[in-house]
Amino acid sequence: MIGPVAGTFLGIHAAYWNEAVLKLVLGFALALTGAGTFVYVYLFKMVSHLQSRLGPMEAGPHGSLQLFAEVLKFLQKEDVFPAKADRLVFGAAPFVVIMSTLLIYVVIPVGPRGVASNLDIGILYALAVSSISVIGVLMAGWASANKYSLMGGLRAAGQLIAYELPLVLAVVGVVMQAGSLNLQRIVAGQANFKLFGFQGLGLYAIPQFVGFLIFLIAAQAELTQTPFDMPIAESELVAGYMTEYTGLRFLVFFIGEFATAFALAALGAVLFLGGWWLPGMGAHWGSAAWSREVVGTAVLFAKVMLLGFVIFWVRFTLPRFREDQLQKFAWKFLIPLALANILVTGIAKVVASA
Amino acid sequence: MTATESQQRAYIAGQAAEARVNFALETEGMTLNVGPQHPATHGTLRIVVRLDGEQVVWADPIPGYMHRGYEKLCEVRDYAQVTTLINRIDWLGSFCNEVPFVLAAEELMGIEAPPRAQYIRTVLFEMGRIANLTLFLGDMAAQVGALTPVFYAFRDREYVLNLIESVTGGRFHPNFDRIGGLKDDLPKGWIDETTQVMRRIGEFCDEIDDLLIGNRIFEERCRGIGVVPRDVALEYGLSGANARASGIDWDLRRDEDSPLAWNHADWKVWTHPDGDSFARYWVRQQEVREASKIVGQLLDDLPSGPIRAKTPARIRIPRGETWMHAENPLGEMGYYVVSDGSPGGPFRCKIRTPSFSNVSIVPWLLRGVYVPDVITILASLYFILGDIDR
Amino acid sequence: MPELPESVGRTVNTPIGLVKGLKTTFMTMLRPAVTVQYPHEKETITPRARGVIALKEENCTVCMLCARQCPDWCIYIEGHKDKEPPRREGGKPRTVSKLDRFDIDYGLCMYCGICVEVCPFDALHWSPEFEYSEPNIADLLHAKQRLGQWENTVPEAPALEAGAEAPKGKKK
Amino acid sequence: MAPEADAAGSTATDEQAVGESPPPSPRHREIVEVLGRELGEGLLGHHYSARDAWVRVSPASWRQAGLVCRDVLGLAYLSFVSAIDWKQAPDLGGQKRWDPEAEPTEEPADGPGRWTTGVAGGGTRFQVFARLYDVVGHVGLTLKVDAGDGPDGEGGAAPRAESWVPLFRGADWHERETWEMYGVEFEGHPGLRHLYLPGQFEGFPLRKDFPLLAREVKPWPGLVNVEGLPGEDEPEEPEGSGA
Repeated sequence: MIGPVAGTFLGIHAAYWNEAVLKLVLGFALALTGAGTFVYVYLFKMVSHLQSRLGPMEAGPHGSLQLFAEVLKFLQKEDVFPAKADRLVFGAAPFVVIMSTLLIYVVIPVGPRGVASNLDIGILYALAVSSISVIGVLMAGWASANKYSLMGGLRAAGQLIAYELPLVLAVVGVVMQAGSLNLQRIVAGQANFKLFGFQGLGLYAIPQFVGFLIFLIAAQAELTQTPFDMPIAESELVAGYMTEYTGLRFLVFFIGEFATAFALAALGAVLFLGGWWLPGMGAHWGSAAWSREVVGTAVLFAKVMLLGFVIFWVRFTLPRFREDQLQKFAWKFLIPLALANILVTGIAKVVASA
Repeated sequence: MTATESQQRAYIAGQAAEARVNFALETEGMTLNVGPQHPATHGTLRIVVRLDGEQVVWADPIPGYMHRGYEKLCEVRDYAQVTTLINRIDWLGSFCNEVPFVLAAEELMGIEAPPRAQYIRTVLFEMGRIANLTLFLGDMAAQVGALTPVFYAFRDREYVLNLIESVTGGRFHPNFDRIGGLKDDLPKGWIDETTQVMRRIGEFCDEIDDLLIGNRIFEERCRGIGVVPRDVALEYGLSGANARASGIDWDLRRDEDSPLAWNHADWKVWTHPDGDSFARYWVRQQEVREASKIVGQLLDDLPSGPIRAKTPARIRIPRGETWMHAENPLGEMGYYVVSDGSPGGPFRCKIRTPSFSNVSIVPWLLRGVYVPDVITILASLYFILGDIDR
Repeated sequence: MPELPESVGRTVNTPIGLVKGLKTTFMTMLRPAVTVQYPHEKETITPRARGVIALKEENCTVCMLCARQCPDWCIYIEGHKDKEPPRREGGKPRTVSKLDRFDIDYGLCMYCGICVEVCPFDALHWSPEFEYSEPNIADLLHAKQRLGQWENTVPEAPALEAGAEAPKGKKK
Repeated sequence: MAPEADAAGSTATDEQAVGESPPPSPRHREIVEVLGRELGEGLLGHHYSARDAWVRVSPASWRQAGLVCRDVLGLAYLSFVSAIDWKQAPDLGGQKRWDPEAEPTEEPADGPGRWTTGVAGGGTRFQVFARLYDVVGHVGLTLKVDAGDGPDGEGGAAPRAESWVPLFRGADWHERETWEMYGVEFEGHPGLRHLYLPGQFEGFPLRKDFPLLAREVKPWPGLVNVEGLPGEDEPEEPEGSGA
């Protein structure tokens, strides 16, 4: 039986403040490198090859420095405020969105001790925090005094709230199976999970397949990506609630979007694909060797890239739902399916424990 | 789900009634300007839309941002200069604009182009159609949200444009038609290059089939949206794929005995009973397939011989009037050429363009429709601004 | 009216369409890209491409036909008459028009090719050259020296397809 | 290419001008006959070419002609409605070159009552014409109606014609464009307003006497001629058609 993993952060004994600063720096690093790799690998390279073209090739060998070129471009652009915009709200909106994203990284476990704070209600906290971005989006939509942004903002509000429910219900199945909300314990649960008697293949994705599908669909909707990108429907609303933003604020929105994608993919990997755990890692459990952390992070990163590939592959192939079809799809199809999944998991758990 | 006129009326009345109720509740509607700079309009068409929430209460398209006054210019230029002018009306399938005008002039002069020229004219006409409609197939997908088909469309369209350039010299404005035939003959090796490209266009249609036609989301977005019953289509003068999608079995290439060589190839005219956006998309996709078949067949039995009939050095069209129309990629395009026998150009040249009528149905079609559907309907009607504004 | 294929008649409500779409894009990802990296690699231009108009000054007899036929009024010509030594000695000196200025304003030109065709002395030719853009639109007015330089980029007319009549000698 | 022409002279009800080409197909002759029967003396003239048919109706029965075509003859597809201005290019005496310096000739070749109009006749400067088509029988017909002399006529009343909007809703845009370009007033049209041109544009561009400003501003490069030898006389006027 694998006990709960205690001990200090990364096994380093330091005063509270230095540890907090270290966690902040590492958390920021994980978020930015995660968002950056997603942007470069998927938005620049994979999309281009999907569309039989090469993507950016000029900046750096094979376009590798394109990301920094983009960031510099945005930074040196003038930060324009529309004339009739509500300046305070307009300025604060992107930071609300990025705040809700970065808070998710607090609970993502990258190794046996690699988690900023091992909250007992880990997954509930993560999902609660991720829904704050709705406020930011509404602020952006309303404050930019532009009819198209207003429509984009209202559509986003309707959609994000509608897809919170299936996201949460999809996770309930996993929590019931792992018996705890704590993400480390969920990872540990998958490590010990015996599927038909042999211990190796203990991913929750297999028994919870329906939950996994609903989670991915709901995550796609949370990120307002096609087929759910009504808020940023570039063929109607030009860029939805982000239309009036330029310069640094647009960069913050842009990073927010891809950091959320990385965070939700990480949550999906932890919940359904066994997080930082690999079958081989189970032997001498709990020793504080550095290699355990690094290998854990690499494993989680690989699983996240796999989920990221699926998310962006769907994004650049499928057309877009109209918002009433989108709502109908959520309320009439996803939520009942998620409830049925919980029911089945409950029955299976009772039968298994009897 | 064939929507008859009554069903459409009931649907709109229901929406409008709902909208009026909201008026009663004093939720005053929002007037939105779709265009003139807007991603969904091919060029600069502005539509003033009055919204209640996300529903359109009434819409009023305002063309004229691209009005270049073609009919006035045609009156001060001579025939050779007018052919260079008119292939800028529908700039996507621009060879197809010259053909009706040159046929009209040839008919007035009583000249007949040699068979080889008619075959090559038909081949280039169909390649202009392919270049035009492949862009539509990609573009409508982009308006509905799928980003990838646009790139496939442009990739395969490049091959067709390169072929047109290797014959005529111009990718978009070939200006290759002369009264009495064509300017030049095909370069060596062009025919087998074209047959390969036509196979590639066939593959592109299959890709679109996989990507969109069977796609549940695409059907959800396009079926039953912007239904145009048959008689309303006739009343507004809808032509081409828009008419055939409403069940009108009419294609000028098959029904009129035009001097070009369409009747030497066997191909089908596809129609669809529903008359909604999906039907228009599907009919145009079949049109691209048929066009690639026509090009393949005509190039197999291309007659040999001169490329241009004997014409006097100074073209002098005798007095007379004629109406010549052809099945352009967008619909029925025709020229009413009045000549008064003077050495200059036509005395009066009425240019009937398909997009003008295709867009005039928009106020009727957009009532009680959601905003995203406005974009789908506009994309499915497939108009080009140069066509509307002339 | 040919029969509609069954799948198009009614809405397909199984998600196989989505999967087929995903398969298509995935297969395209595996195939090599088709784009040409322009500044480094260049596409082969077809010999008949109408890139720019080149002038062979010796052929030009300042007959002004091209300037008059141009729809956009973008050819400006100035010339003067001059005495030439007689072809055969003892003959009287011939008066010949000499070309002083032959400018084409490529900012106005629409590349229709009427001037090339209407020129009776075969002085204007098409060259597929296309990299002559200028930052300032006024610089697009090119004088006859520049048009002369382009003359040596004019390709031979390509051989014609089988079954075509040979052109009557005049090089288009 | 012309379908079999009618064997004997056509038995059209009204007189068939000698030398007039026979109707291209029995369907065309039947159309003209039905129109003649329905409109009575409203049908003023008709003309056949190898492939097409024209009909000219009196201004009073223009809407009725459209109704007959749509309901009785099945010509339900409205191709277009437009107008022709038969005035020769005014001050240049038929010369179509807009040469600003060219002095106008003495007085225009045509005037009220002396218009040279086209096929199927017509007596006024402005003529509204429309094209209808039968998508089932694949036959088309061009209808013409005289719309008055406009500014040249006595009293200078604007040319008039009945509006076809009650018959074809699609005619709305066509008639707005014709009003905007020629100044033809369509009675019964829901709202004649500008379609292409800005609201406060005055003048009707497609009328023959409306100058094409683009050509007035810039001198024609073809005007310049080769400068003669010193001491020779002035070179003659450059000929060449309208550039």
